[in-house]
Amino acid sequence: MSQELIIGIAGAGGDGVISAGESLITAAALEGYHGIMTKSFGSQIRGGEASCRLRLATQPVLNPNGPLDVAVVLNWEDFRRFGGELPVEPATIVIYESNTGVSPDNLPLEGVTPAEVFSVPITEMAQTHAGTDKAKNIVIIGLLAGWFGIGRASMLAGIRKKFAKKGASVVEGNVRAFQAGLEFAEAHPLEADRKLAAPQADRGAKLLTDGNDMCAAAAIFAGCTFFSGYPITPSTEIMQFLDREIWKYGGTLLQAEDEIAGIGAVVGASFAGKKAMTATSGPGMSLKTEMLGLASIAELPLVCVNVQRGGPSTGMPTKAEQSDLFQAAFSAHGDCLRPILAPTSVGDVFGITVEAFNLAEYYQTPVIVLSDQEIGQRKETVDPIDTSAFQLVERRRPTETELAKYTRFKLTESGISPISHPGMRGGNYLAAGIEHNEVGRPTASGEMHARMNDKRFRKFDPLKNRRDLFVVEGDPDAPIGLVSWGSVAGVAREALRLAQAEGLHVKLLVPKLLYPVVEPVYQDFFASVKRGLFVEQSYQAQLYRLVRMFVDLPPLVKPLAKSGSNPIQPAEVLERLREMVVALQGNRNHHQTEQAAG
Amino acid sequence: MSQELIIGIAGAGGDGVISAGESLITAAALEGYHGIMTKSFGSQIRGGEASCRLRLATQPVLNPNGPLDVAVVLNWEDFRRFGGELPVEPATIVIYESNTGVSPDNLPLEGVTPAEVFSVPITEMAQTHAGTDKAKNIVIIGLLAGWFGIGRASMLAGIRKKFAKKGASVVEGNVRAFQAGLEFAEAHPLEADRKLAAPQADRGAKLLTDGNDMCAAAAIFAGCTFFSGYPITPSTEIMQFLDREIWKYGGTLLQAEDEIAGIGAVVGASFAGKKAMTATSGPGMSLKTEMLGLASIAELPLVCVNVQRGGPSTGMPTKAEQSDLFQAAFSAHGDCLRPILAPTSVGDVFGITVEAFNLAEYYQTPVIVLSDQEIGQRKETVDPIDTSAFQLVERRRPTETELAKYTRFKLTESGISPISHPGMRGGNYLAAGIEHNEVGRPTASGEMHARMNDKRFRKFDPLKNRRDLFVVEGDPDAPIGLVSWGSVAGVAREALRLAQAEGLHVKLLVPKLLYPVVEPVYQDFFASVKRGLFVEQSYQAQLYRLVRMFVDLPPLVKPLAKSGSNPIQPAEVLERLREMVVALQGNRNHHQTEQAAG
Amino acid sequence: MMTTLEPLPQARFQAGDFKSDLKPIWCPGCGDFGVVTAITRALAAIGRPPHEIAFISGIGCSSRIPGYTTAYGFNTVHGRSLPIAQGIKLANPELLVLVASGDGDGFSIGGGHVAHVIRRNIDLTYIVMDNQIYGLTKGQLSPTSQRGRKTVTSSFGSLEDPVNPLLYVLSYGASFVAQGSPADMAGLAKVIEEGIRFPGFAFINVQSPCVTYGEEDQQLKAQKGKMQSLESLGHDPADWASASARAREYGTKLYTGVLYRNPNPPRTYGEGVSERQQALKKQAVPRHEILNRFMPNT
Amino acid sequence: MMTTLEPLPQARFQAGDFKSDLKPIWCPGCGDFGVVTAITRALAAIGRPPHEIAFISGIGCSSRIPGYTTAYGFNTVHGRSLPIAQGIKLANPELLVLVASGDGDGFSIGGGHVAHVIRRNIDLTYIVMDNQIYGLTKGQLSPTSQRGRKTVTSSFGSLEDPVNPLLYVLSYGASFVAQGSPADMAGLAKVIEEGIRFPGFAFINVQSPCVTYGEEDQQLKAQKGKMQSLESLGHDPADWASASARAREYGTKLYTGVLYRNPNPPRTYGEGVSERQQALKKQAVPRHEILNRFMPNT
Ligand SMILES: Cc1ncc(C[n+]2csc(CCOP(=O)(O)OP(=O)(O)O)c2C)c(N)n1
Ligand SMILES: Cc1ncc(C[n+]2csc(CCOP(=O)(O)OP(=O)(O)O)c2C)c(N)n1
Ligand code: SF4
Ligand code: SF4
Ligand SMILES: [Mg+2]
Ligand SMILES: [Mg+2]
Repeated sequence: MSQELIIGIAGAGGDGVISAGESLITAAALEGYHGIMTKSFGSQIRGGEASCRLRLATQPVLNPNGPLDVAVVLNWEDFRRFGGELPVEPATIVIYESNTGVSPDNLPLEGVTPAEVFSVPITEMAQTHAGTDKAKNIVIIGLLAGWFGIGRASMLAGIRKKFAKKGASVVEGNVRAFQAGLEFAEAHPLEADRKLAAPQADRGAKLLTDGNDMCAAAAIFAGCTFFSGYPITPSTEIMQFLDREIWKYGGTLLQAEDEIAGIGAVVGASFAGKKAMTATSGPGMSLKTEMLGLASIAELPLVCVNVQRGGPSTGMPTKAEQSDLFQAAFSAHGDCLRPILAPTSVGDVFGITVEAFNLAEYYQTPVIVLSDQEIGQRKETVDPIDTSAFQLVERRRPTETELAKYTRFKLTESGISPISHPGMRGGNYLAAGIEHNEVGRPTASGEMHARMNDKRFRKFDPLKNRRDLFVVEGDPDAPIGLVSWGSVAGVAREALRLAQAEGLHVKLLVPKLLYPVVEPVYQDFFASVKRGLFVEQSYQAQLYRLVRMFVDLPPLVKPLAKSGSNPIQPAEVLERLREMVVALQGNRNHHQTEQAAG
Repeated sequence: MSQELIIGIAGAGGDGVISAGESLITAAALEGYHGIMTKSFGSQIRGGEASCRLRLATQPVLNPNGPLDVAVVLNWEDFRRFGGELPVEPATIVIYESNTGVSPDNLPLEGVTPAEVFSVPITEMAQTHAGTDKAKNIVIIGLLAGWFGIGRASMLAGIRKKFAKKGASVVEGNVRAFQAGLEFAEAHPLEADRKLAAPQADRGAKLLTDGNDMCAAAAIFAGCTFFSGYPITPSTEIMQFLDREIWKYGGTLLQAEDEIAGIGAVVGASFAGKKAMTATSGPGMSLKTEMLGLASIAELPLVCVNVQRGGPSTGMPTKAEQSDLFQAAFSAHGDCLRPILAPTSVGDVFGITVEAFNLAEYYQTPVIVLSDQEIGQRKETVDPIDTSAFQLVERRRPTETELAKYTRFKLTESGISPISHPGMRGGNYLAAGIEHNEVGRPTASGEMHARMNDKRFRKFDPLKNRRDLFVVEGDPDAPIGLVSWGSVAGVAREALRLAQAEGLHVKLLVPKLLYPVVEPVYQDFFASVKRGLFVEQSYQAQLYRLVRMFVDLPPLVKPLAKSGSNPIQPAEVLERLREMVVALQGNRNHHQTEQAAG
Repeated sequence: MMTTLEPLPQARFQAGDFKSDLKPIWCPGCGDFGVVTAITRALAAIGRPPHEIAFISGIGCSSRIPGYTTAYGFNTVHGRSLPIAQGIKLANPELLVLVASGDGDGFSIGGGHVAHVIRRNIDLTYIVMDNQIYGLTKGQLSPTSQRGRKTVTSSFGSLEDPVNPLLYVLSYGASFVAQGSPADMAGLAKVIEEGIRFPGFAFINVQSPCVTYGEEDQQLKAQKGKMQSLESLGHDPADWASASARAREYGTKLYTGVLYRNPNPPRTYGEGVSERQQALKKQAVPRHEILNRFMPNT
Repeated sequence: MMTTLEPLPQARFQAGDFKSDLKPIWCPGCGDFGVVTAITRALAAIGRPPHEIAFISGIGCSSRIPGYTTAYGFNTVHGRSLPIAQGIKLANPELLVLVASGDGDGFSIGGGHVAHVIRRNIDLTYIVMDNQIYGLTKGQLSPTSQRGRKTVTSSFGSLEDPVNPLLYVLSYGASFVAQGSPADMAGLAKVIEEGIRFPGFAFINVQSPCVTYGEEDQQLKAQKGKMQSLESLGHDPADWASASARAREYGTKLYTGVLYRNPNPPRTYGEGVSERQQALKKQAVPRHEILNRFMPNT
């Protein structure tokens, strides 16, 4: 029995690889397993290679990576194209299509001899039992259900449902193909039992979705009634989901002519009093810069999601990277501050998106959500979320008394002023990108400018108390600290678990509010820390640099940063942690020696 | 006799205030004085209030500010509108238009009694002698020439030349008006001699211009043959100058439809092999973000000048601020680095602009020049520049051998690869915003991405040796250090002089290369420093924060930062320096006491 | 979030009710003074109270207009008034949304947005003060400046043909296209009023002279001599081809009045939206149950 | 900086000389395969060597084209091919500059630049692969998608009228406007060649089907049935009004060939530039003496 199973499947575009993966993770979610599934494609739009990897487990899955327990190969050429994304190791079980003509003891895998190898006539079985090549994916799930014990019943139910419209004979053909897979597996038992252990008993079925859909759903929950954006990989699914849903809630969606118009319409909708959002990726963010500045000075709430991909410029559109943090914080000219939030998993996207709307409305500001390609597009099981635990914030509207002599940009103690919107009698004012006085009229007074800048920064002070937007794990007094954010935080958490299992004395800080930098949280965290690492997927170690702007870090806290599309492995982080432990012990011994000598 | 004279003149739009100032500073430059003249206007395009201030001296003028030695008031209402920009002090001499009806001992100046007051029938004198109101400015320069001894001969020559086209009688009328001013002054001598001392003998006539024109001229010198931009205050004069000149050098100018197209055309011209430039201000910079990223990944040279104004958003278009530094460094998405240079004076603009072209061509990168409204639009005397001292750099073009098997993005040791351009046989390649391999073909390889990122950063390493782009003044071992940049560096330098005159032990670092942050320069500078100040005109103290990202500053180095349009005064910096000296001495005494007790 | 969107009972407005007490900083004699007057007159005739009006502009002398009215104003950034205005109108279809722009703001930097609001037929009234120059930035070449014109950025003369705002918007499929001038105040107020009443996107090009940087033949006096009322010429505003032929005379002739009014305008985006919202309303699960979407399905 | 711009002596090119060895990653059957073939044929006929050609594009399936040729290519950012191409052409007028774009790249995000390169009459050949869909990003609504069309971003149907590329560019004053389809390879290669030879801005709309996200009636087979050659219809390409009338049928009719060719095209921007450079050359002070401009003058 295993507690965890990592499956990789690869083939050509039409092979049904993705659909096989989806059937598996759906069955797993229904049965209460935890899981993450990622997909990967060649650069062709259609007909190129396709692969998916699934990591299923009885415990929460923190990160999709790791060496394969099972590799399903429909076609060796395509499989090999994914290289390091589908790593075969000595413990891997390889299942491959017999018609590839490869002999089981001469697999085209450089220098690795897998634990077990099965040559299966997948296509032939599909044709025999379902009368069509298209059932290859069904044979595959049958095989996997058989060997690894995942979701036999729910997969069968799934097949029946999926093909119901095509008539009884299609349904039955596919059921037969599934059974054939199952039977093949039973006829060729594994040497060692690698079946997944039963899911934790107290947990029922889980939600299953990706970060982009989750983000869109959270926006609906938060009361967003206006979305405008422009398609861009890997964020477009947010708009696509909302296009299917938002109208039902009296909302409106506009596919704009470009990203400037997209955020422009959102600025307009916010001025009109609505909760509004846009979503994009790097190149689109670069175009939204000017409007973000406008929303900051006009103090208009809005949520802007950036599903990060590899940059700079067009860069690597289908790969995740964490290299847009500097931009999120600093792209607009002039002095301004907008909060930046980053979710760490698909489930986390819900709360973070809701929080983004809350901060936007409360502080009358644009808020950036920094998701990334991995979170945005990976399918993940999510424990059911109790939405009643979330409070929704509305912007501070003027009272009747305030409307009698309305002062839109009143220099209040908190820095937050009452905000009206067209249609509200007495609330008429002039919004502008020009510096203004308290009632909103243009000013060229340096003094007023200084006071307004001060107001626009000061109003965010309460964010310094939002410790709930930070996760600290591990031993509070540990002398070694990790910091990580976004999708990579999962890698760091996994590394932390591994280190703890080895008895290492370490801790981890995961900020979900990245900016403004909440100094006290870092100061507290680093108080005990002698050595540490910022684990990030960017060349520049952007969070590390950003934090340094405001916090004096201990000198031996350094970045472990890599350009996108070069996944950081928990093992690598663990190795660094071990080194730090050794270095620290060395130091202590050294000290002790010195003291002894002194 | 004085070594320095600060003159402020204010009136209504048509009063000739600016033209009087220009006549004065021209005469001063011709005679070898140093000087800076700034202008200020109300928000109307025409017919509002206008003022200018001139600071003329026998020594280099570092900063236009300071209390007035002379105030010329054509109209009290307009004068008072400029408030703190034209500060009258007890030492000020006030000259005002009699027809304002104000009595000399009851001037509308809150709480100040100026040293001397002259009510002069300026308009009447203009009408009597020149037959027109328009000669008011001529009367004024006559008065000032008389009282302060500036440029009598050259002003007369100037008048003759200026009006030559209008015929002898106009010339003579104006000459009479000038004489009348002179004679009035002679008839009413000052109590104390406030005449400007003779200029330093060894210096001849100086150049006279503003930062925008200087920037454009430097571009021509550097070999720029392509400019495209879009009008925006306060940078438009760069395009206007080039429109008058660039064609003569076989160059081309294009007023684009927006800032994106402007920098787009520049990217194109650079791809085509030409030295190319664009210029803009904050809002325009926000629109150029995406193209800057493209130029970085495609490794195309270009110079982008930002004449900073008050932000965020439309902000304060006619006021200087230093708040676009973060943006200059970090606006584009993805990991990328582009050098940022900042001139500190009009004269400095020449070398900095030429350097910008050199860095752009050498490193195949966009380079940002951060000027500001003050430098861009103030008129300043400049010591003649020996252009033969400047070397011009050309991009590294491929050799014939390299063209035989051309590798555009070759991973060389230096990170700099040979760059061809259309028209060069054998140099054909595909440039792109997409991540690419060495020959320029699109890649989705994480490994190649990491190597290319590394190349694109590594190539800038030699910048770490460019100590010539930093000015260090004062005592190298001083325990107190100032850092300042751009136009504000003049204020800091003036403060340094004042502090040195008081015997304070201080030093100053002025970086002209702001980014990448050259760590060793700061480390060396701060090695002796116990306390210090970053003096900057931005709310966030952007240079201070930027340096912190890379350099561990001594804990007591803090920012002295103010929002734009709130000039930082040398006296204020001096005051802070004095406080720091006291604090340090306190500490030292404290230490000594402790040691004594220990 | 109480909003009062019905016309106030018995409310009868004067133009003055729409003028704010902010003193315009335009140059004395600027054509834009007349435009704000015409707009406030039109608004008085329409009778919607100021707080139900959103008046959006970009940046430029012309774009200062919203601040001189009592409506909700938004002086946005250069060239982006239309995208923002469209967001406002779609977010709250009850509002009367006016947009003001200049020739540069509207047809240079903002030119990319015009086609799209028009093909969506967003119900906005778009007033462009066309003075053939960049006023606010002090006299640079504008997209409507004539070829050969000398300005501070075209010292040796412009090398390009001007934009033709009337022809462009006709080609984009605008259903209401008109032109006016403050030289004919009554006519200008009238076309603005008609534009506002038109159910869909309405474009009004206003020949509003720049007295400081404009050329002699663009001043009010010259305009008075040149203006030709389309009505008096017997122009049929329902005829697209003839509207387009007259539009091609932009720059040589100065027509005033309604150039084109589509007798069968396409549905507005807003109409499509509200129909869709109605049709789909029943399908909404409560917001707090939206996550049920993600229950895995056998 | 040695550049060789004259055609090589005796050089005679085959289409194959312009095809690179980079394997297209388009979907099998994509219309863009035909477009690159037509372009390389046209280039062979023109006879300029690849290194004198700059081929610029934005981002999209269609924008991959430059990489499949041997010319200097620049695959820029989404929507900005024209501004960049214009910089190239103005910086080096000797180059043959081609621009490729998609319906989204060219008329949505890039739509704001089209009018301006046209009114400047920059001598570029602009080829738009119009497939009425966003191909690269997998099937979203494009500005040329029909009203009512359902896509992943218009699940309930598009609420807006499509852009009309032909009519737009005619209104912008384009002097050469044509349409083609890979369904008629010879005709397509011919209009591209004519466009390149045309001295000034040339626009070619190509109905290039998307086999993956496109609709049935936009595929090559359907096009073959619909195509009408303008020449065979006796269309007079010198007649703007009739060109504009036919352009209005975009979306319902599929005309191929030259829709408009201005018999008296305006001067190109480049011509103006070189004339000016010639005229002013004598006034240049040496570059190193430019600072003398700032000697104060009595
Ligand atoms: C992004 C950006 N670019 C440029 C500017 C500078 N700018 C302000 S208004 C303007 C043009 C004004 O001309 P127009 O739109 O015709 O309006 P007018 O002043 O003539 O009424 C320009 C270029 C700006 N504010 N923002
Ligand atoms: C600034 C920016 N926004 C969005 C995108 C994403 N994107 C790439 S291509 C494209 C549209 C593709 O459609 P089209 O231009 O019609 O070309 P096609 O793929 O259909 O040939 C989009 C939206 C991007 N790369 N950059
Ligand atoms: S510059 Fe021209 S457009 Fe601007 S206010 Fe003055 S007259 Fe009017
Ligand atoms: S998606 Fe469409 S346009 Fe793109 S390559 Fe495939 S068929 Fe061609
Ligand atoms: Mg204008
Ligand atoms: Mg397309």
